[in-house]
Amino acid sequence: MTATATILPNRAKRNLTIAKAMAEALAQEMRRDPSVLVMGEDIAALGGVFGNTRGLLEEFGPARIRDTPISETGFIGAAVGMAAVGMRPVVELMFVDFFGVCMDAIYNMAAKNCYFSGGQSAVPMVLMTSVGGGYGDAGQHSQCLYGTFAHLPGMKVVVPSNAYDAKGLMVSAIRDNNPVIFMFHKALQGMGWLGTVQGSINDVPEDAYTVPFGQAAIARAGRDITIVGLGATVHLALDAAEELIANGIEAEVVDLRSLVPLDRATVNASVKRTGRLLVVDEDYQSYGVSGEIIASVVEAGTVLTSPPRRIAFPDIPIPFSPTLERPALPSAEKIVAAVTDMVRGGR
Amino acid sequence: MTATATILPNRAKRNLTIAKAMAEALAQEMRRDPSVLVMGEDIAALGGVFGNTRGLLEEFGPARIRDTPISETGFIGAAVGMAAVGMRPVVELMFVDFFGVCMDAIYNMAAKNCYFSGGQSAVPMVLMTSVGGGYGDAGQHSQCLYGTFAHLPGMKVVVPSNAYDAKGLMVSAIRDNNPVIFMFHKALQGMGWLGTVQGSINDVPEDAYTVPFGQAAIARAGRDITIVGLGATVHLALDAAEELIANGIEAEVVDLRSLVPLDRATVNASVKRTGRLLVVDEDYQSYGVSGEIIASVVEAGTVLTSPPRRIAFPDIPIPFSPTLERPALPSAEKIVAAVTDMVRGGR
Amino acid sequence: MTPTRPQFLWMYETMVKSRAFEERIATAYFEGKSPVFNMANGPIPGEMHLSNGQEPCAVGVCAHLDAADFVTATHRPHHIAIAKGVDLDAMAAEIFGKKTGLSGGRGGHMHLFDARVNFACSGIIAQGMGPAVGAATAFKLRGEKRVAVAFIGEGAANQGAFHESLNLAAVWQAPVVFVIEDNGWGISVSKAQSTAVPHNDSRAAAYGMLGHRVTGNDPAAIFAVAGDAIARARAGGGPSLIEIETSRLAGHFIGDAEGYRPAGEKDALFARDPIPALRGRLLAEGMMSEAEDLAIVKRAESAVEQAIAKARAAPFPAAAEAFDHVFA
Amino acid sequence: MTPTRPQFLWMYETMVKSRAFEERIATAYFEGKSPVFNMANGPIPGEMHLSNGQEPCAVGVCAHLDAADFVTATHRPHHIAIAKGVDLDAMAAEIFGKKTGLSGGRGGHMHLFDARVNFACSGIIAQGMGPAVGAATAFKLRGEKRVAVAFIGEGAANQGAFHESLNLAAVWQAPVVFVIEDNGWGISVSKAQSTAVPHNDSRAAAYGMLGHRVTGNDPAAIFAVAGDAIARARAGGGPSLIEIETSRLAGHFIGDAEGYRPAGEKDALFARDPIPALRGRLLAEGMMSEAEDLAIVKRAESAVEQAIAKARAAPFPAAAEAFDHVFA
Ligand SMILES: Cc1ncc(C[n+]2csc(CCOP(=O)(O)OP(=O)(O)O)c2C)c(N)n1
Ligand SMILES: Cc1ncc(C[n+]2csc(CCOP(=O)(O)OP(=O)(O)O)c2C)c(N)n1
Ligand SMILES: [Mg+2]
Ligand SMILES: [Mg+2]
Repeated sequence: MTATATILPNRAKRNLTIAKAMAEALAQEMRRDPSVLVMGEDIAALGGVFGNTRGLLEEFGPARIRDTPISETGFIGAAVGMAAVGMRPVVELMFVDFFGVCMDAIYNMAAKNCYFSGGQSAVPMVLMTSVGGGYGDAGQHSQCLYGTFAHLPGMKVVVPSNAYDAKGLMVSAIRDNNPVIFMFHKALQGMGWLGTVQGSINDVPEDAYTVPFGQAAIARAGRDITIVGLGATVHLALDAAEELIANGIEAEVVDLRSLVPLDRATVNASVKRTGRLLVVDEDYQSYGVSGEIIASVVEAGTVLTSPPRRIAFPDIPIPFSPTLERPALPSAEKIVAAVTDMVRGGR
Repeated sequence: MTATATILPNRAKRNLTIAKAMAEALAQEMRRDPSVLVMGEDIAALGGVFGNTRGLLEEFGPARIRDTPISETGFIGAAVGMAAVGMRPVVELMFVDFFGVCMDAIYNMAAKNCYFSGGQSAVPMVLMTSVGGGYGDAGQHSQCLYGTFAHLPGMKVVVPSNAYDAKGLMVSAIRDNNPVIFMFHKALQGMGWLGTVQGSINDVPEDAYTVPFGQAAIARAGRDITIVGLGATVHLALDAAEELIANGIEAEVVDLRSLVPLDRATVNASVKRTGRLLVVDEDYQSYGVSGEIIASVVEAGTVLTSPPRRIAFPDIPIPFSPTLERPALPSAEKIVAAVTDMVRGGR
Repeated sequence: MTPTRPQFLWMYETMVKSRAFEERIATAYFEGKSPVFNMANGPIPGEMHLSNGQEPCAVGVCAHLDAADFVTATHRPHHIAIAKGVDLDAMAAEIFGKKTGLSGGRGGHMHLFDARVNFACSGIIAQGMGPAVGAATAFKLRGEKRVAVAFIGEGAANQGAFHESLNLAAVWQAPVVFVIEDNGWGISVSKAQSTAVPHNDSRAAAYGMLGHRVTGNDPAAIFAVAGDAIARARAGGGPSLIEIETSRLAGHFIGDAEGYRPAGEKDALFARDPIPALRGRLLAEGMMSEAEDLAIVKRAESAVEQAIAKARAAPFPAAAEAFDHVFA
Repeated sequence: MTPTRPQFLWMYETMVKSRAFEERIATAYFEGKSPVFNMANGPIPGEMHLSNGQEPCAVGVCAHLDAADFVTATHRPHHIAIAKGVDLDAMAAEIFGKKTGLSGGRGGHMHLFDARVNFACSGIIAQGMGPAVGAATAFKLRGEKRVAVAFIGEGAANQGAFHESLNLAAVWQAPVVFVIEDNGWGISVSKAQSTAVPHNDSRAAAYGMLGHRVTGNDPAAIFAVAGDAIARARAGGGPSLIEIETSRLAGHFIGDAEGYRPAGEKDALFARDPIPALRGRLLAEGMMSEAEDLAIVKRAESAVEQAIAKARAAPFPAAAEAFDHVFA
C-alpha cells in the first residue's frame, strides 16, 4: 500500500474536487474488481447527495449501485454479510450524524468480526460518510464525530483534506481487508451548493493509486509551532500559517489524514522540532481527537516551550443560527490569535 | 444539589452494595415524586439483571415499573417523550455495549432537545447502564465506553465507585432536569455472580441525599503522584496505593465520579501538588477519557516532574479468554509498576 | 366524521397560511444564494424542506388536536407546526436564526419546538415515533385524555424505529396515532424501490393495530379517518396507523432538481394541488363565498407577512448565547 | 417435504449431540463456581446460554443447508453451530477460551465463527439479520445457488433490525430465510408482554413475504416448512419468515433461577422434551432400532466427549495474542 502515483512530467493538471476524486476511485476499483459494489441512500440515480457516486449507476447498473431504503441498520448490516462472503461493499451513511441508528452494525459487527473470528472472517468494507458544519444545517446534520469513531477499536478511520488524498485513500480503503470509515467534509466536497474550500481541489492523477493509512502529511513546514489538523481544519491552519508569516511566525501544519492508524511519530517529530503544539479540530472538544493528540505528545516525553493548546468545537450541540455557529467553529483567526499568543510568550 | 447526608452520630452502619443503593434511591424518589418511573428489559419481575430495580415492581406496580420489549430505540425514545410531558423516566440499557441500536434516541434527542428548544423542553431522564469486563463476557458485553458518552454534548455522565456515591448520584440524577447517563460497573455492583470488589460496599445513609455532579473525590491523599480513576479503576488505584507505601511512595487517588461535568479543578490541583499524573481507565485507550485528563492537565500549564502516563484498555476488542482479557485490563500490579517507574525516575 | 363548516374553513385557511409561509420562506431562502447557490449564504442557510402539497395531512389531523396533545414532526415540519398552533412569529424567527425564534436560533427549521403547544421535531428519520409513544403512555398513566401523534414520511416506514414504536404502542395500548405522509419519494428513492408492500397501512396488522389509508390528498377524507383514530385513542381504544397519499410539490429540499422523477409526474401533481381543489369544493358547495375566500387568503397572507417581517427585523443572537441551554 | 430416513437419523443424532454438548458445557461451567457462583471463575467464564430443547429448530433448518450456505446465529448458538457443521473440537475449545478454539479464544460462546462453513454470530439481539440479507444478496448477484438463514429468538422480533432486514430482503428478493425460535421468553419477559401479535409469522405480510408457523417443536414439521422455504429461496423465489414454537429447557443463562415462570410451566416443557419424542417416533415407526439408537447416542456422546477433552487439554492463548487479528 505504499505505491504512489507516477505523475507523468508533462501531464496536464487535472484539478478535481473530492467528490469527483471519490467517484473516480470507486469507478476504477469497480472496473478492476467485480466484488466491489456501492450501497446507500440516493447514491444511484441521484449520484449521491454529495456527488461522490455520480455516474456510477450509468456505468455499473443497479445491481452494483444499489439505492437502499432508509434502513441503515439493515443495509450496513447487509454490507457486513456481503463482506463475509467475498464482496467488497462500499456503503454510504449520508451524514455521520445518523450513526445512532446503525452503530451496532458498524462497531459491534463490522469492526469486531475479524477479531471475533480470529482472523477467519475479515470485513473488507468501506463506510463513507459526510461530516462537518458551517453552512447552517444545525445540530443533527453538522457534526464531525471523529472521536466517536476513532475511539472504538477495529475500524480504520480516514479524513482526507484534498482530492489527491481522497482518491488515494479511497483506493486504499477499498483494497484494505478491514472496515474503513471514510469521513469526507462537506465544506471540502466540491459541491457548489456547499461552497468549497479551494485548497481541497487539487491535481489528481488519472490512474488508480493509493495513499497509505497512518502517514500524516506535513502540509506546510515551519519551525515555530506545530499545528495539527484534519479534514477542513487543515485549510484553516494553512490560511493561518500564511497570515502568521506577517507576524514573523513560521508554523508547521500537519494533516493527520488518518485517525486510525494514527501517525504519532510524525506529530511527535514535528513538535520535537518546533517545541509547540496546537490542535485544531472541528469535532467536539472533550474526550476526542484534540485530547488524544495532546496526550500522545506529552506522554512521549516531548518537551514543550509552552503548554499545548487546542481549538475545537465547544461541548455544545451545533447551533443553527450563523451568528451562533460560526463563532463556535475553529477559524484561521482563532488559530492566528492562539499561535501568536503561544509563540510571543503567552502562557 | 449540594446537600449531603447528615449521618447521625450513633447510627449503625448500613453497608450496602451499589445495586441495593441504586434500588433504594429509585424507591425513595418514586415515593417522593409520582412522575418518576422505570423502564427497561427485565427490570420488573426479575428486578433487573444487575439487581438495581429489585423490589420496585412489588411496591410500585407494573404501570410505573415497566418491562419493555427488546426495543431500545422504542423505549428510550419513549422516555424522551415522557420527559417532554412532565415525567422523570429512568430507563435501563442493560449493557452499555448495546448503545449501537439506540444511540440516536440518546445523543440526538435526549441530549439535544433542551438545546434545540432553547430551554423550553428539558429532558429530565436517567439512563442507567452496566459497564465493564473482567468476567469473561467477551467483546459485546464487557465494554465501558465512557469516552463514547462523555464526548457527546448535552448529557451528564456519572460513574460511581461505591454504594454511597451511587445512591447520592442516583438521587441527583433523578432530580436533575437533564439526561444523565448513570454507568455502573458490573464488578462493583454487588451481584454475587459477578464477584464484587469489596471497597464498593460501604455505609449508606437511609434517607435520600444527593452527591453533586462535577465534584471529584480525593479517595486517598498522597504527595508523590496523582492517580486518576473512575468506577472500578478507583479500587485498583487504591489497592496499588496501599502496596506503594512499601516502596515509600504516597499516591493520591482521585475518583472522578462524573465525566460530564468533569472536575478538572480537583485533578489539576492534585497534580500541582504531586507533580505526577497517571490515569487509569478501563475504557479503550485512544480518543477517550485518559487522553482528555492528560490534555486537561497539561493545557492548564501544570508543571510535571515526569511525563504523564495512562493505563487503559488497549485499542482492541475485548477478548473472551481469561488469559487474553485479564492481562489487557488495568490492574493494581500495572499501576504499581508504572508509578514506581515514574517516581523512581523512569522517564 | 365530516368537518363542520368552521372546521372546513379552518383547514382551508391553515393550508393557505402554510403554503404562503413556504412561499415566503422559499423567496427568502434564495436571497443571497445567487448567482452561486451556496446553502451557507443568505438569510436562511442550511437545508430547507418545504411542505407544499402536504398541507392536507397536517390540517386533517391537527383539526382534532388541541394544545395539550403532543405532536412530533420531521425534517419537513412547517405545515404540521402551523396546523398544531406553533407560534408563527417565533417559528419564522427561528427559521431566520433570530434571537426571538422558538429556541433563539439554536434549532433552525428541522428543530422546531414549542412546548406551549406540545410540538417537537427530529431531523432523523422516524425518530419522533418513540417520543410520541412515550408521551401518550404518560397521558394514559396519569389518566389524562390527551393523545400523541407522530408524523413521518413513507420512506421512514422502513426504519427500525417504526417497528419498535408501533409494537411498543400496541403492547402498551398507548393513545397515539402514527401518521404517514406518503408523498411517494424519500429524496430520490421511490416508495416502490424502498418498500416491500404497496401501502404501509397494511403493516398495522403486524401490531394488531388498525390501519387506514387515505387517498386523494383530500383534507376532508383525512379529517374523517384521523378523527376516528384520534377519538378512539382518546377514549382508550389504543393506537392506530394512517397512511395518507399526498404530494411533494417542492423538491426534497430547495435546490433539488428532481431529475429522478418520471417525466410529467410533477405536472400531474400540480394539477391536483390540494389548495385550489379545496377552494373549489368550498365555493362549489357554498361553504365559502368568493368574498370569504379573499378575506381568508388576505388574513393568512398577512399573518405570514407579519411573521416574516418580524423575523427579518429581529436581532441575531449574540455568539455567547450558543452556550446557553445546553443544560436546563 | 418429509425427511428421508437418513435425514431423520441425521436430525436425531445431531440433536443428541447438541444436547450432550450442552450438558458437558453445563458441567464444566459449574466447575470452580461453587460454593460461590461467580461467573468469572471456572474453566468457562462469562454468560452461558444453553440451547436445550431448541435442537429441533437447528436440525430441521440446517438439514437443508450445506457448507456454502450462510448462517447467522445469536447469543444462544450452540445447537445451530453444531447442525451447520461447525468444527466441534474448535468450537468446544473456543468456549473454553483456548488457543485451538475457532478464534483462538477471542470470541467465546456468543461469537462463534467458522468461515469454512459460513457460520457467524452476534450477541446483540437481531443484529445477525442484516448480514444474512447481505450474504444472500451477494449470492444472488453472483448467480450462485446459495442461501442465507438468520436465526433469532421471538424477543428479537421486536427489534428494529428485524423490520429493516425483512423489508430489505423483500425489496431485493434475496434468497434468505428468517427463522424465529419462539421459546416464549426473552430472559424474564414473556412473548405476550413484549409482542403485539400472538405469532410473528403474521408479520411476514408486512413485507409481502410468506410467513409460516410451526408448532409442536417437531423436527419433522420444521424440516418440511424450512425445506420449502429454503428451496424456494434457492430457486429465486425470494425470502420467507418462519416462526417455530420451541422450548427453552435451561434458564436464560446458566444461573437463571427462572422465578418469573408460571408454576408448572417448566415441568410441562420437560414432559415434551423433543429428543425423547423423536426417539420414540423413530423407534415406533421402525426407522431406528434400539441398537441403532444406542450406537447413535454413543457416537454423539463420544464426539462430544472428545471435543471437550481436547478443549480441556489445549493450551491457553498467550497474553500477547490478544493483539492479533484486530485487523486482517
Ligand atoms: C436515519 C436517517 N437516515 C437518512 C436521513 C436523510 N434523509 C433526510 S429526509 C430523507 C427522506 C425521507 O423520506 P420520507 O420519510 O418519505 O419523508 P419526505 O422527505 O418525503 O417528507 C432522508 C433519507 C435522515 N435524516 N435520517
Ligand atoms: C439489543 C440487545 N438488547 C438486549 C440484549 C440482552 N439480551 C440478551 S438475550 C435477551 C433475550 C432474547 O430473547 P429472544 O430473542 O427471545 O432469545 P432467547 O434468549 O429466548 O433465545 C436479551 C434481552 C441484547 N443482547 N441485545
Ligand atoms: Mg416521502
Ligand atoms: Mg425467546
